[in-house]
Formats: sequence, structure tokens, C-alpha cells
Amino acid sequence: MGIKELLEEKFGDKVSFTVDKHNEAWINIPLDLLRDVLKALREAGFDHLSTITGYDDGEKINLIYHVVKFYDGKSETVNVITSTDRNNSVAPSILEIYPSALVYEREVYDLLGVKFDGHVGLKRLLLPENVPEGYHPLRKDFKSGSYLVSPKEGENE
Amino acid sequence: MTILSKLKKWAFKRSLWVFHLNTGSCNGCDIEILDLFTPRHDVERFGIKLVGSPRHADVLVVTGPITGKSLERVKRVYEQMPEPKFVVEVGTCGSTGGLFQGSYNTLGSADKLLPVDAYVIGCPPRPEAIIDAFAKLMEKIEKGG
Amino acid sequence: MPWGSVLKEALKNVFSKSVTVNYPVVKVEAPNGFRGILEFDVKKCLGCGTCARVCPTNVIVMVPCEKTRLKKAPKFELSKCVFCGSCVEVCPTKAISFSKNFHTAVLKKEEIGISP
Amino acid sequence: MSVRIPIGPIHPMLKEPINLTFYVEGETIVDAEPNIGFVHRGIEKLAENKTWFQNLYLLEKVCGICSSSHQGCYAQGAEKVFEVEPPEKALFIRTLMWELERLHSHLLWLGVIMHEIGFDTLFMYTWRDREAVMDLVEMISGRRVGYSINTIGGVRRDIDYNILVKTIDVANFIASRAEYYERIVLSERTILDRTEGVGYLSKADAIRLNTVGPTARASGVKRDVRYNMPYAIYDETPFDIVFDDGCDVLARIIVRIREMIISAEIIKWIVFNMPKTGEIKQKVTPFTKPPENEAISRVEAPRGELFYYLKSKGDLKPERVKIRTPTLANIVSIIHMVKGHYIADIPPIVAGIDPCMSCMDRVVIVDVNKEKKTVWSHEELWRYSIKWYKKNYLMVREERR
Repeated sequence: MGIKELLEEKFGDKVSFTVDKHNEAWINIPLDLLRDVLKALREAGFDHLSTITGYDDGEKINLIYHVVKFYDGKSETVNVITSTDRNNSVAPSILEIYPSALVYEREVYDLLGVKFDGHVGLKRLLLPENVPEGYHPLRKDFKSGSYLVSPKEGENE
Repeated sequence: MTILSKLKKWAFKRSLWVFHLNTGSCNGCDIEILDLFTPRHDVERFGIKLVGSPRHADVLVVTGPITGKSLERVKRVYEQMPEPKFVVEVGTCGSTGGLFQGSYNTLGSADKLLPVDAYVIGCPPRPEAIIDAFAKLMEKIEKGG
Repeated sequence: MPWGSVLKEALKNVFSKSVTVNYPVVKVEAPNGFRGILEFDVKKCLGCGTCARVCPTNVIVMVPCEKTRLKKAPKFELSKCVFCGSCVEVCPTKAISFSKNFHTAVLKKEEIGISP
Repeated sequence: MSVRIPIGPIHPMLKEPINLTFYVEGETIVDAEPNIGFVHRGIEKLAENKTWFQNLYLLEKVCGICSSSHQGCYAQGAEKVFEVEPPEKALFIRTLMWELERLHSHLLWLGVIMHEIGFDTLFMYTWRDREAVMDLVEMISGRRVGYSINTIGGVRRDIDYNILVKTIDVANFIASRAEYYERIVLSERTILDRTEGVGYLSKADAIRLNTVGPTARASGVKRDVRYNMPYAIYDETPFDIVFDDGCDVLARIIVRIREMIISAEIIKWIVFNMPKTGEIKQKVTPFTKPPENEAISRVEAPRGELFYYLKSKGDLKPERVKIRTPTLANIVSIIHMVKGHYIADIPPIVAGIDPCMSCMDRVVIVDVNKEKKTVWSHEELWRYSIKWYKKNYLMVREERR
């Protein structure tokens, strides 16, 4: 696998590389290496970023970058996993490597509260403006119930 | 029965101008509503016409569970409609919140905000069921809605 | 002809039969296998409540009822139903089934519903 | 001084409201900023509170037009999580429903873009022809929209013989209508003037901005999930990728029309080669618990690559369901395409990527030098664009020659 050797010699053992049974490649890297790994992948031809998946598993917030390389009739996918801690979660923005991350990073910020430094216009993407500051629905400790029901109506669906 | 209300009843028998408001629907019901105005179902034969602004609409057709961003628009659009106005709720998620009950960003049904006259259950209902709703609405108007 | 290439089809349509189905006058029948309003047969029902657990929009509420063996039967609040059919599939004695009736327009939400 | 006229969603073509803020200098657009989220119903959070089988019917309602793509993509991912292999015949039926959905979705979109240009006749014709597919699908799956034919481990319904015969007639009918529409679009002057050279997206930009689906293929990018990562039975079906390097709205129309013809061929191949007998579902009941793992699933929805990420912790409810719809990937390219065009070109460009949230309910036009901000509804913008084109029709024609 070209990618495995390329990442090994460039980043040494800091990158753990596994291929699961559906031949999807998963890479686990620390947060500060994120930009260089993605830049290396971009040069190696992985120019399509499918999306950024964020999920909160209780202790930390995991971010998975799904990148794909298309070449005549075939394709290779690599999923880069990093994680940030839950309270003031910050991650480097990859806007200059993948311009389409503009919308994905805003969505992860909106629903999980991960601040991407270096992002040009980090605002809420999906929830309306009058939503209180620390309101991130996809976090584990988020108590459900609709904020839409204005206090004067009171009943909560 | 003043002359005015008789005139109103006669006028309504002929035509209902419909305005369609999407409050976050998955556009399954919206496409079925639009199907009404295409050749196959063609509701223009009952005088039902889709208008572009709530200011000249008699009936407000609402679809979708009201989402956060479209909440303030629902009230505003309802207030803009001229007085003899009716609301028809199309789709299960509009009538009772359907699959999106208990979500943090949906309010559920429009009858929490507006007086709704008719519901069409179904996800999405068949266009013929929506024509039924308009027919029932016309009957209700005639009886003195 | 640079413009009006649609005119030929337009003229053809003027003389061909109209596509519109004159619904209330012409009776429209749903094809068999259509997923319409549910039908429930209390005699077949055991009262096991599997349908209540499977339903994605909690349409089904189990209410006490004498006719079934386990002394409870489902009550369908059909105004929440999305007609997905998972209850029809999972019912062990096939007590719930789809009808071909698609006339679901109601003036009040409570009009549509089945109680045992 | 900003004049804000509170106008609600106006246009009958309303699908899902999107609000785009355009920064203009006089007539040409300098920048655009999307404001989406009118249809955010919190489905990913809801999916975490429902069981794996209930999610089949929740995730089908993400988008009403491509509901089978969403449900099939989720079912395919869930089969990887449950480590269950659907039988051969189930894959045939699932692929058949995907292709039938592509037919009706492209026909619907062809009507919408013709309406955005103001050519209502074709809107009526395309939606009349679309009824044939809707009737067929109602016979197969029991409902016109939202077929819910997939389940985890296979399909829920078998297709009997006489419906298969009808499928071939519908496929031939739609293929002949598609050829007719292609002839119309390429010869009709009024359509060419509004779509040729409008919404230019070069191949390099299409790759850089990660556009997906027919929008990318109309800029010469040879990428299609069915071609590059064949799933279900796409490695056996006769499939050749459709692409065009016109890079404008006209090319997007042509690519989608030709894709309809390819889909009709795939449908006919599926009907002839479908195994007559055989299981259609694996033994997976709604109360079995999946092992603890994660899975990625990609499907070529009518609008582009649809991406699902599923993670399970081994109990009845999924730990995380991540959905990325194709429209979200193409929104960034709208900003790029709109720059340098006139305000009158906004409707065809935005409708050009066939967004699942097309029909702008409010367009906020901010005049950069006069600092005047006006709010237009889609209806006014649409009427303005038709009137504007009547006025400076000749000037635009020279400019684009």
C-alpha cells in the first residue's frame, strides 16, 4: 500500500495505520499533526474530502476526516481520526488544504462546539441565531427537549 | 344572513387561492402538493390556484414540523393573510410532529401557533387525499366557517 | 427552427386525449399492495405488544381490553402514523394489515384512529 | 440604510428554503454567503434515540425526493455493522429502486430548472411524464414517495412478474422522452440563451471545491460512486459514466438527461437478469443486537455522493449516525459560480446544482458601494430576471459569443 509506507517514513510511529475488513484505511494521529498529515495526503492525490465526522464519546470529542483519491475507475479511501478534549475543544482549521471544509467545520462547530482556529467565518450553520451560547446538541451531556417552546407556553414536547 | 356573508359564501364556492408554506418539510409533501398543479391532477378545474404571496391567499397550506429558523416566519406569514383565511396541514409530521417528535429543533404541529381547519395524514399523502381536504374545507366554508 | 421546437408537441397535445384524471367524478383505486390506513382485527390479537415497541412514531399504545389473551390490546392514534408497515411485519398473528383506503383528509385529528 | 421587507417563502417551486446573501456592485455579483438550516430537524440526534430498525424509516425522511438513496445507504452501512450479507435478489431489487428514483428525480429537476428560466411548458410536460414512474413505483413498493423497500439484510417486498413487464415499458418510455428533451434543449434558442455560459465552474475548481454528482461531471470531472467504488450490483450492470466538459448550466442539463438514458438501460438489464427465485431477506429481527464496530457507506444519489458513517456500541441504538447530503458539498461551489454574473442569473445557477434546498425564500442583495440592502423574495427575483433579460437580451448575447 503506497500510503502506508509514505506516512510511515514521513511521520514515523506517531501514526497508527489499520485496514479493516471492508478495506477502509483508518489512521490515528495526534491533533497537532493534523495539518501536515492532510497536506501530505493531499499531495499524494487524496483531493476529495467527503466530510468531517465529529462525535462525543464521553471523555473526548473525536474528529474523523474522510479523504478519497479517485483515479480512472478506481478509488482509495483513508479516514484520519484525531480527538480533542471536551471542555475548551479547539482544532486547527484545514481551510487552505480543503476549501470545501468551510461548511463542514461550521457544522461541527454548531453541533459539537469545536472551535476551528484559522477558520474564516466561524458562525452557526444550522441552528438559528437566538440560540444560547453553549448550546451544542450532539454532545452527550445535552439534555434534550425543544428550546423552541418559548417560556410563556411552557409545555415541553 | 346579511348580504355580505351570502356574497362571501358565493365567492368562496368558486375559487380558493392557496399559498404553500414549507416550515422545514422533507419536500415529500411539497412535491405531492405541486403534483396537484401539474396536468395529471390539475386542481385548477376547482378554481384552486397557487399564488406567490400570502397577501392574496385564502388558504395557507403548511407542511413540515416547524423548525427553529422557520418559527418566526410562520406567525408573520399567517398575519399577512387577508381576513377570511383557513389553514390546511399536509403530512403527518405537520399534523403531529410524526417522526420528529422530541427533537431539539422542531416544534411539532402548526396548531400550536395557528388555528388549523383540516389535516391530511400521510407521509406523504396521495394527491387525491389533498383534493379531499380542499373539498372538506369548501363544505365547511359553506356550512358557515 | 431556432425557436418554437416545442410547438409541434404542443399542437399534438391539443388534439390528443387530456391526461387529467377527473378525480372526484372518476373513482380512483389504489393498486393492490398499497400501504393505506391500517386495519386491526381484535380476535386475532394476542396482546403481546411487539407492535408498540417497534413503531418509530409511537402510534400504538397498549390499553387494557378483555378480548385478548393477555388482557391488553393496541390502540392506534393514526394521526401520528407514517404508514411504514413495521407493525404489520412484526405482528406474530397478522392481526394488523394494510387497507387500500388512502382518504386520510380529516377536519379533526381525533377522527382517524382505531381502538379495540 | 437597509430596507427589510418581511416576505415569507413565496414561490410555488418551494422545496427547502435557503437564504443566500449576495454582495453586488451595480448588476454583477461580487460575493455570496449561504445561510442554511431552515430544514435542520436534528435527525442525527433523533437517530441516536431510535433503534437500528426504526432508523430505517426516520432516515428515509431526510429528503423526500431521494428517500430510497438515503434508506439504501443506511441499510448498506447497517449491514456492514451487523456483519450480514444481503441475498443476490435483494441487491437487484434495491438497485432497481435506486435507478427508478434517479429517473423521477432528474425529470422533476428538469421541470424545476425549466420553470426557473421561465419555460413553463416543459415543466408541465416533464412532470406529466414523471407520473409514469410514480405509478410504477407505487405498484412495486406501495407508495408514490418514500418506498421504504430496504431493510437491514435485504428488501421487504418481492416484485412479481407482471410488474417487471411494466418496468420495461416505463424504462423505454422515459428513455424516448429523455431523447426528445435533449433535442429540445439543444435546439431551443430561449433555453440556450439562459443557460449557455451561465454559472461557469472550471474542472480545476470543481475538484478543488469537492463538488459531487452531475454538477462535477458537467465540468469534466470523471467521478461517480457507481463507477469508482461500485456497490450493490453496479460492478455487473452495463454502466458507462456520463460527463461533459461544458462547465455551465447547459452542460448540467445535458448530463442529467443522458444519465436518465443510462438509468433506463440499467433498469432493463436488471429486469432481464434478475434471479427468478431466491431469498429476499436475511434472518435479522428488529431485536437483534449488532457487534461493536463502525462502518462507512457511500451511494450515488441523484444529486451526488451521499455519505453515511455509522458507529455502534453493541446495543439496540446506534452510537452515532453521520449524514452528509450531496447538496452540502455543492453549496461551496454556488458561491464560486455566482461571482461575476448578473443578478438575473441567480435562479438558473442555484437551481443548476439541483439543490435539495433550492428555492430561495429570501434573497438579500447588499449593494456594496451604495450600502443599500434590499430583501427580495424568490418571486420578485424570478420576475426581475425575466424582465431584465427581455431588456438587455442583445447585450448579453454579444458578450457571451
